[in-house]
Amino acid sequence: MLSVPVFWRMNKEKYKMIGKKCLDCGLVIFPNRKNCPSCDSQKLEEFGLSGKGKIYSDTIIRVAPDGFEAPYITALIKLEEGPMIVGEITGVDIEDVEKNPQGLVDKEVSITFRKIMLNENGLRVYGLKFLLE
Amino acid sequence: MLSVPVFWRMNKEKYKMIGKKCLDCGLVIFPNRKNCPSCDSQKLEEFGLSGKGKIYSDTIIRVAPDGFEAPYITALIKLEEGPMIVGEITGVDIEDVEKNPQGLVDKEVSITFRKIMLNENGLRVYGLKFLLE
Amino acid sequence: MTRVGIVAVGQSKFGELWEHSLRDLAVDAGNAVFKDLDTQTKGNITKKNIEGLFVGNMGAGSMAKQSHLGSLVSDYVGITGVPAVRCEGACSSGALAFRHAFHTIKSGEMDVAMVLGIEKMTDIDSNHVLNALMEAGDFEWESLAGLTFTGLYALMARRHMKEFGTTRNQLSLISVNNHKNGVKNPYAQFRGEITIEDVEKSTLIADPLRTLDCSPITDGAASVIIASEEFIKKNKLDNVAWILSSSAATDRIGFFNRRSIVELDATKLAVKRVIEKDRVNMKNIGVTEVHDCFSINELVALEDLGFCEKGKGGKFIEQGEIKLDGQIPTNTTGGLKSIGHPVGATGVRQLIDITKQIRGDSLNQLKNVNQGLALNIGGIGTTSVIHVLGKD
Amino acid sequence: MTRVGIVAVGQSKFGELWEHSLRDLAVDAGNAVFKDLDTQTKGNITKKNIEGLFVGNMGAGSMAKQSHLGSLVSDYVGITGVPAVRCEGACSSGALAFRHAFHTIKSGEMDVAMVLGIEKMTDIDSNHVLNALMEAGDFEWESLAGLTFTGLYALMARRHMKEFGTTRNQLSLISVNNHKNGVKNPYAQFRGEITIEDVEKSTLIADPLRTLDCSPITDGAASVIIASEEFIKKNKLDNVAWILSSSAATDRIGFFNRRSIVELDATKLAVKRVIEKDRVNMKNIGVTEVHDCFSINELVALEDLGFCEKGKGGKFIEQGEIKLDGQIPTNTTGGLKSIGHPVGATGVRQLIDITKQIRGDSLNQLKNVNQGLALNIGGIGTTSVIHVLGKD
Ligand SMILES: [Zn+2]
Ligand SMILES: [Zn+2]
Repeated sequence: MLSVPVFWRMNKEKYKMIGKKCLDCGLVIFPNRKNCPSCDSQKLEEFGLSGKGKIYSDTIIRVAPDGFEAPYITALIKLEEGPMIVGEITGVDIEDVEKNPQGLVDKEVSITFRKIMLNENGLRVYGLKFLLE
Repeated sequence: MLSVPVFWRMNKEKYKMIGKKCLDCGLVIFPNRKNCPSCDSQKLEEFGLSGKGKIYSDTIIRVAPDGFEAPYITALIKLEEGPMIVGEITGVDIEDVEKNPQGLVDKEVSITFRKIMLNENGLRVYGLKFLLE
Repeated sequence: MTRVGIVAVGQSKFGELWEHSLRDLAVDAGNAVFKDLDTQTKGNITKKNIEGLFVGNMGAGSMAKQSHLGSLVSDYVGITGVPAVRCEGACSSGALAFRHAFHTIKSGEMDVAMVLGIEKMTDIDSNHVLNALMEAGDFEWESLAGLTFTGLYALMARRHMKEFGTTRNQLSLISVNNHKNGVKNPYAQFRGEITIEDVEKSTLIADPLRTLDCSPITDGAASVIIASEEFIKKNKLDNVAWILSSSAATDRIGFFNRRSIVELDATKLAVKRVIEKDRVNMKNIGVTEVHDCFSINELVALEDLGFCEKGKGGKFIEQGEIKLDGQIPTNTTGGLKSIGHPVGATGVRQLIDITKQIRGDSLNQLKNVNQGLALNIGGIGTTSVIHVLGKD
Repeated sequence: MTRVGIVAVGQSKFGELWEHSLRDLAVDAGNAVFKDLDTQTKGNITKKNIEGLFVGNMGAGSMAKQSHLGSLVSDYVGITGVPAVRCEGACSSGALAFRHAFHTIKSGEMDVAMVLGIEKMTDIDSNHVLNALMEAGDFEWESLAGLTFTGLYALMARRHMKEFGTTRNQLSLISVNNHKNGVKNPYAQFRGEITIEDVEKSTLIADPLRTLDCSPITDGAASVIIASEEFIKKNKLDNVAWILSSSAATDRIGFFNRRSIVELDATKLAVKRVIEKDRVNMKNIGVTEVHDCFSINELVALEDLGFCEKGKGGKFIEQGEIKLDGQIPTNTTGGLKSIGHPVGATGVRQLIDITKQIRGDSLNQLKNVNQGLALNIGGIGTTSVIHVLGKD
């Protein structure tokens, strides 16, 4: 079973969307890294993201892994500061979405915090999800 | 979680101690194999073992893996037909055994069937253990 | 530098084999490859000649509570003592093990090596298999976000449809073709032909991908024996498939971190090395095995390999170019879709089927095939491994 | 055939590092090895020269829900795109990854490669770590019978005591020596000296083995960069530890299926190859790293390596021959016992410490060391991997 530190380590990122910005090349980095993936610099400072972005691609997960309850919509979201991230889209009617072969591509979203899953101990794990604007 | 077939596959071996005998070189094989580990022949016939043997080395497990409850005695047993096998020694007083630095080495044992562990679904798994003669 | 060739091939049945343990599968593939070795070498070369073992496996730790397969397999197939190692790169583990064996022989360390790819997937409940397969992706930012493996490929499919107008029908044609090719395959998990309607009526798994877009959960093992040119010549072995190129590349682990999600850089980089470093002329490739874990992956890979232009994969398939009589016959024995996808075994199984096309004993034998290419992909284009085999 | 040498080394802290994820550990080791590369090559060689990555890891699938470390590590350490693979052979995974890299360079495929061994063990509860470690043994006939990894070594210890009169005191001296050597090691998990009484009063885990006979559960990563002789000469690199021998062997997976449980055939076979195939004169070995996952393993390995006669290991240790001023200084920086044992990292960490003795910058630098040997063992003597490094 996963221990508490796994979730605790990602606290700042997952609950507050605090990433990094490279002082050498200006790249906004999210999720966090110790080295800039563009210029390899280690001079990075904390940088808060707005949590706003646009759906790049999405799918309805109908067969879920352990701890999750299908169906739900998962999307690749291009954040307005640049980075992409995977997140669940919440607060939409799946029956509406499934009718559209383009899914939710290009729709604007913003961040929210919700229960993500039940872990192996039956405890709720919270994290980031996205709402349509 | 482990599925039922895992335990079912070893049924004949673990509950009835049915191994194999090589028709080419005479080796008694237990646990089962498709090829003789000595001469590589695939001509093997079923062969029932007596379940009697002698302890070759033993230890008291005091920190147990998931599903097992420490302390218990686990031994390498040299079966009278030749093969070695790992098994729990049951029906002995651990406090007596732990006083002897030689453990139970060279003691004669015979087979019995008992609960081995609780699996991840909380179901009892049965299997072979050994009793001192 | 010595050249290296494949001298024998063999595999177990692929399928949901509840009565077979991990080690049973290894022994079945081992006995099969040693039988072929006996046939190909007229009894002159045996398992005693094997100097090393290279096992391809993704998830025996999570799926069968067993790691250390180098030792387990060498023990059970009857070559105890040899140097043995397991290689892993998710679904490309089989081809990576083969690549390791290839370089070890090329280095002069040994003359004859055995490669065995294996996966036992039905010893745990199927929802736990989903979790285990997601070990191929980014645990922190994909698995913990509820993404599945099918979900990742669904994101690729939807975006490819948007950017290039790829259609549901084009994806379906891939599954139809692979099932058709697998009908005669005695090792295949599914041997029935399917229709476009079957695909499009099958259950949605992750929109737009349906059950019949996906390769199944499979138990199986596959093995090849390879040897140095000196050994092959000294022992006068013919019927050898020579390894003309071995190339691998990786991309970022997180799909969300890629330059593109409809063009896979790892494959493009790997194929570049095949052409520039190993000087393979892609026009000479007469048959190909392309990793079709999901229909969309075969389509994107055909583009990335350069068999057609980026974005034109759907059209290419519609025109029948991947059929047995097409421009580039693909997955001629059924692919992952029909044969099944025991993850670590797949990369080796692909090389077996290319070898047979080169040797001339494939169940769907093509005419005049001199060179064949196998693309084995780990994760979602995360690791790409390409091998080119040839008659000489 | 080209020779191959180690040109840079680096590691993360070893310990219970809850604040570090798997990928953090990889980056720490990566940044450390690239820093050393910069120092050793006066800035001439950088990560841009790395052509391949070889990752050693046993159980990230079971212990961190993450496989596919070839991609993950290459991505996070900043060499995205290179061919990358993970090698596994239980606790010998690190040395097996190194061996793969060595043969790949020797084959002419590449000139510069990175090896990184890693294990993240504290992301799951410690009783699940026990289960994960038993993946190194025989699942069906050892794990399901309730045997633990310490239990396996306890069976070895009890039998060795019976057959050769090995004593509790002799085992304790091993742990005492390794802890003493680790006091100055800034990377070590435990830096305190211990006494024989400490060992003998520590909690029994599996009789006769106690807590202080056992290496701990550890997070950590270690990395080396190796290069071909041509590359080394062209770039005028000095301070290189040359790889004089790489040898591996396996034994049956089940401990119950061995010829002997007090003499390990895999080690004997591997050392035979070191001497006969690679023509190493064991008398020239001035320092050794011997896999001390449990005290009894170091003792048995010293015998199997031929540093003393079978059965005389206890006496050999009693005479102080493994101490820094003994006949064969062993685990001079603390061994697995003091430094910690992040399973997949250990084999690489051993090679770092031998390299430093060869280069002359070890924290417990010995005089006149020309050659050093590292023995990395997977399972219970199931896989043995030996490397010999030398000044030239
Ligand atoms: Zn930057
Ligand atoms: Zn026989």
